[in-house]
Amino acid sequence: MAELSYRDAVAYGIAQEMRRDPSLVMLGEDIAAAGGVFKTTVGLLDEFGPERIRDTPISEQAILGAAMGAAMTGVPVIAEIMFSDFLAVCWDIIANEIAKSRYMTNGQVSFPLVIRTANGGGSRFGAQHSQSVENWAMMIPGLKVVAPSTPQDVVGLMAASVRDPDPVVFFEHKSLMAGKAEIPDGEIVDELGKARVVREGTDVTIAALALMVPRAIEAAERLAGEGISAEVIDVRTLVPLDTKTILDSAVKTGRFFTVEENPRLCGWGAEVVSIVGEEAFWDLDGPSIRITTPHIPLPSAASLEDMAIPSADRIYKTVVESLDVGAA
Amino acid sequence: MAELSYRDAVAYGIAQEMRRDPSLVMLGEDIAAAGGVFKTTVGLLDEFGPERIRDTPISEQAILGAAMGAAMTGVPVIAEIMFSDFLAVCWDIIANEIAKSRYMTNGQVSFPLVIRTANGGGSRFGAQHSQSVENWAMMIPGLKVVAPSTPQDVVGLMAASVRDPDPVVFFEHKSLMAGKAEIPDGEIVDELGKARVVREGTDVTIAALALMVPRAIEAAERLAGEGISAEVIDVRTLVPLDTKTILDSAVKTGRFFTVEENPRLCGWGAEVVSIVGEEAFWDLDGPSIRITTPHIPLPSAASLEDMAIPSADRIYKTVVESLDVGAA
Amino acid sequence: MPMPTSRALGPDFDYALREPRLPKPVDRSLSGADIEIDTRLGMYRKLQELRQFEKRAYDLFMQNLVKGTSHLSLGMEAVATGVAAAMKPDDYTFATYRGHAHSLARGMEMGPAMAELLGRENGILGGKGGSMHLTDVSKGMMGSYAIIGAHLCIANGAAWSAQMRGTDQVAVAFFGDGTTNIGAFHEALNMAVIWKLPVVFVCENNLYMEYTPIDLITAVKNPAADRASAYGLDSIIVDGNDPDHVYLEARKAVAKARAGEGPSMIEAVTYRSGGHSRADPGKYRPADEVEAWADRDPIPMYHDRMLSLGTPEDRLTAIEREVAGMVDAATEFAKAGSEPGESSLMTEVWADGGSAWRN
Amino acid sequence: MPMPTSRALGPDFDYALREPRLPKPVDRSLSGADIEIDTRLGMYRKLQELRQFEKRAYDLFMQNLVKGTSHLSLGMEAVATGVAAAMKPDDYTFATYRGHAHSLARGMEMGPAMAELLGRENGILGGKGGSMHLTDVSKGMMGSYAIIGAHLCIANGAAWSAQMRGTDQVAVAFFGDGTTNIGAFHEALNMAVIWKLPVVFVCENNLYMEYTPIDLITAVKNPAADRASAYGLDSIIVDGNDPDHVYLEARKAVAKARAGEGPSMIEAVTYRSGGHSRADPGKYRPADEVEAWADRDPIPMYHDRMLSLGTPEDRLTAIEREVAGMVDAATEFAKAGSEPGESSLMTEVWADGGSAWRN
Ligand SMILES: Cc1ncc(C[n+]2csc(CCOP(=O)(O)OP(=O)(O)O)c2C)c(N)n1
Ligand SMILES: Cc1ncc(C[n+]2csc(CCOP(=O)(O)OP(=O)(O)O)c2C)c(N)n1
Ligand SMILES: [Mg+2]
Ligand SMILES: [Mg+2]
Repeated sequence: MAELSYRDAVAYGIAQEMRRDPSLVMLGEDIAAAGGVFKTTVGLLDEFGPERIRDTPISEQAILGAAMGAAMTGVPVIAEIMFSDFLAVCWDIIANEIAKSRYMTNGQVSFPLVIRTANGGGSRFGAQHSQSVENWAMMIPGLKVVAPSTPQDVVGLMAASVRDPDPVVFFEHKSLMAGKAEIPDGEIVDELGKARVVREGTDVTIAALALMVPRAIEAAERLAGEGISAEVIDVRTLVPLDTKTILDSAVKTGRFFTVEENPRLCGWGAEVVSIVGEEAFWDLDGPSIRITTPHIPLPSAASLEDMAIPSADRIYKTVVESLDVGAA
Repeated sequence: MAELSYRDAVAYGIAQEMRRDPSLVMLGEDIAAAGGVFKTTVGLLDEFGPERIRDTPISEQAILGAAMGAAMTGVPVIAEIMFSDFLAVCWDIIANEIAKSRYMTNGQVSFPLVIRTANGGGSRFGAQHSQSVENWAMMIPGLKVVAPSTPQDVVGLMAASVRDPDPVVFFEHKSLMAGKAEIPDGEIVDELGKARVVREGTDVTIAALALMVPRAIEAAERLAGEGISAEVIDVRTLVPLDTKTILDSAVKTGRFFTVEENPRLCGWGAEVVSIVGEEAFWDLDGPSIRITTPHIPLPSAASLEDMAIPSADRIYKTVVESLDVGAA
Repeated sequence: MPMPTSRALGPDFDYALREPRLPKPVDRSLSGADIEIDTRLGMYRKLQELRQFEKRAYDLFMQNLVKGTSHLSLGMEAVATGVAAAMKPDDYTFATYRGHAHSLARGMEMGPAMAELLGRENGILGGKGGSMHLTDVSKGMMGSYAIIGAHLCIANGAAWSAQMRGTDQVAVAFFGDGTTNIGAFHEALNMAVIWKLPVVFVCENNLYMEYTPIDLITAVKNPAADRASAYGLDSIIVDGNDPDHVYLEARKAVAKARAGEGPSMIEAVTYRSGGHSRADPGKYRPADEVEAWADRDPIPMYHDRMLSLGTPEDRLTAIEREVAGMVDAATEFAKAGSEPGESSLMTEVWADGGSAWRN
Repeated sequence: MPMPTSRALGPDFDYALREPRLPKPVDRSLSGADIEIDTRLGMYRKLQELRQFEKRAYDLFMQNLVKGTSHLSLGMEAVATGVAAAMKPDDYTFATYRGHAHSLARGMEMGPAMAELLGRENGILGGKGGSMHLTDVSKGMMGSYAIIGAHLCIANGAAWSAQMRGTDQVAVAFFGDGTTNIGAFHEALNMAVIWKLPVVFVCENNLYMEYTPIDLITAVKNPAADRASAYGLDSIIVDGNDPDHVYLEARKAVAKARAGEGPSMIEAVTYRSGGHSRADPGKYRPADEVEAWADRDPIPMYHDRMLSLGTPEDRLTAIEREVAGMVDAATEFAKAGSEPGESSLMTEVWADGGSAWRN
């Protein structure tokens, strides 16, 4: 057992995989000598050297193009795009090339490739450095999408993503970086496509992702005080999506809620709520509710950003109110 | 009254607005001398001249950057991005700059700007020239999203988009280009945010967009043969979204279906179905069903592409089957 | 609305009225170049394969047997031919939507290629990719990319991989003049140089970006060569209609890359005899320009050069006949293929062969 | 895991161990340049405003009154100062996330600027934008853009608009050395030239792309100047720590643009005395390099030059005092502002002032 921060878990997880597979390489801006702007890659250059840990120019298209070309010719790659907002400057390589090339070539190529990126708000960086864009990635056929909420999941899902033969977009949440937890010794390898019930409950189901998970848990604890038993699911991976765990819970509780940090329209919650609405329709006791960041760019002032992103308090109030309505 | 194809309606609508506003300009690749690769801008150069109708290099970021800078300094602009798939190469300018700058500056700038682009499948062009990406645009706060299904709507919604002071992404569907219809004489100006009930019905509601509208209508006619009365809604604009028309119909029929050309996950249908599920929950007689392109890149072979994109037949069968299930 | 005809309005309105850009005369001295005769015979055969295959493809469009679009290299065959002749079997090739010529030049079989254009299940991509995405990894043909720019960056990746794996493979990326104005071009060139990647960038300058003359929308005269210095590279311009000239420069660039001395960029000036794509009659080009370039067609020129070098006429005729047979066979193979069915629609999104996104 | 300390491993592992890149000596002859004394006094005042404002901003971070991040121009003030002095009030400015200096240089009031850094409702952006997005359209300050590259393209648009409206406005885009390697840079330069846009591109080459030495990741020595020829532009390099040198070249470039003769690109070589952003102690730079550049700080140098030109010491001291007063007032103004509330969260997404996406 060692205590590890979410931040340190990133380098820890990458190092585990780089020791296992000597062909695995990583590239990105300021990731080598500087150890990353979020200090998530500290120590990797020292251990693995400049051939395997590469600093790049500010050329996101060239970064992901290099990653794609290397992956399709047998070299597994981890590429860092510093902030997830910047996926927009290389979106063509991600959405049109990496995601589609295997299908277009009828399986001639595959992409053992992980795109790591710092996602989400809470840092007061404003609209261009705070977005939650997990729905951008979920929307594109051919991409797997992972967003861990704990240090151990960072390590285990990083291993699963690196070992997965398909392209994975791996979202590391800026506001979870400082959080610490105990990590078991030895190799940690998790599995993509498995959600986790982090809190059992019988009255309502709350599905959350990344930073929204601890907030959902906090809300659930307050709800318990009101006699409302909330089950909290950490979705963990959006693609593949563990609909079984989600549907089982929705059927059990009859009331389904999602907590999303991405802006409201066409978020992952809309997808999950639509699936639940279609496949668990006869088991629902009331409308499924999406708790999301409003459909606005993220403001930078602390007071505004805190109002925009779902809080434990907003989750708590929304659940209480909708149950009242349901009852009425 | 003049008969106009959807294709010619584009130039017709742009010309109407350029005559009205001498400051309105347009830029894009091969739009001037060549009249556009889809021949949607034929004649505009001759009438309005090379200062107002500009051929550009293959520099989508520079194209939309120029459009944004001109719009924010008082010159309204129509920019063409040849295929909607190419929005990916300038996604940063669209999603991070154009969409967010008004909010970030607290309203100091605005963007009288229309981004026109050819969207959708049916041309056997394959995965990089056939996508329906209306959900990409809907997902971004700060963008308005329009997708006409008829020649008259092309003209009327083009006028509404050009006159709207906010950025609009205007999707012209490749497979609708050849369709013709009568257009009234004189100025045609429509309104954003108004869906249209194109066929009244009492048993089920089918909401569709662009190419999916005629297919939904065809399916509805076949359903009538089975004694199923289907109401068909042409959503027309995704942002602003006419939830009132959609909810009224869902409440009336109690069974709600969407027909989407975009791939399944996080499509516009998921958003609409989630809204209906939340706000019309107690009025629904069965699960809402999304009929979509599967979550795969689009194949190029005619036989495969036709299987992928929702057909009138698939719509018909899906509705019939789900009503049976509902009844069972 | 008042619609003056373009012609009345002059060259700003109708590019066909602009000054023609004429080809340079053939450099006769190249017949003396140090190139094996077998290499030259091989190039003559390739020229014939590319030309006859694409002429047939064109006929099949006209019969509407090829759906979708298609971008032919008719008139431009010398570039793919000359470069391919300088490459080894395990080198990597990255092409654009205009990639039939490059795919065949690298050894893709004609049958599966033609079948792909027809959208048949026996196509090289099972009908999933189509004309714009021809790929044959078994031949080092790593793909045809239909969105401008990206594949230059991807070619870097293959070169980087070869560098890391310690093989002596070289990656070659073909692209057009218009592609030099998109951002990915700039990012790719810079990265290739700073990492000394074994990659060769080959610009096929056919004077037009689709329907727009390249000089109207490019800040420099030679879209690729005049940018080379921005990356510390030499400016290299070749006659793109002369296989020997292309081959000689490609041989140097490939050798340099193989030796670990980094990337090169070659600008091959050429011309497409037909339209940009299936739909395009190519009316935006001055008639005398089209004519002048037609007279510079690489194939008759190279035919004459082979004769002048002592190759007997019947040897060349035999090659032409063999190729004609290959094209007929390929056409039969393609037509015999069935249309891909339901069973393949949902396959090969993932490495496990499937497309499941949920449990 | 074995973790050798970087220092043991040398310059590939610790950029602070690389050869220092030292500044050129001051060009004394510039004191003789033909620049009005009032212009120079104005520039001295601006240098003081930028320096004192940002030092205060830094103090406020340390007191944790400024949340989020912030990128200072300490040591680089001569660039924004010299260029701004060459511009007219209605010219357009486009800056990066490192935009405090450029905003103030163009006349943004210190109070609302400081209040924005503190995230207050009396901030120039009502707290919605923050440090990285300072904008004041009333001063032609068209925005600070936090994603690399885009704003060069957007500056083209403002210049294009001026060209179409027939005004003589000029657009200026400031950007860093690292920005020259992203695609948008290339697209922007090409379009500016082919359309002869009245735009001036000013590269602030402070030798580092965030934490990485620019020479390690750029194919040419001068990231901007050595690329100018790729767009048919002249290579222009100035001493970015000398306001007079910057002003003289900017004056030429702005005059050229105003005269309708098209764009220019200026590379101003400078150095930031602090870290890249709030979080960065700047440890990746050789100590002697940091020192040498500290000795070339533009402000003491310019102070001496003003004295040598006969400006009485107390005149300069008076300016410094006035500016100190402005900064104190701005700080009070900012601290007095309240945090923005619910009422402004959902405003100004649309031109109607609201954010409704449905009826
Ligand atoms: C990013 C992007 N923009 C636009 C297009 C549409 N398009 C396809 S080919 C082409 C012209 C390319 O010209 P060039 O690079 O000279 O190649 P050529 O077709 O002449 O061989 C354009 C604009 C595209 N495929 N991708
Ligand atoms: C597209 C993009 N990639 C990466 C970043 C992260 N980033 C912010 S500043 C910076 C360094 C920029 O260096 P330079 O252009 O030299 O400007 P400087 O900060 O030195 O003034 C980087 C990489 C970004 N903002 N946008
Ligand atoms: Mg071309
Ligand atoms: Mg810098």
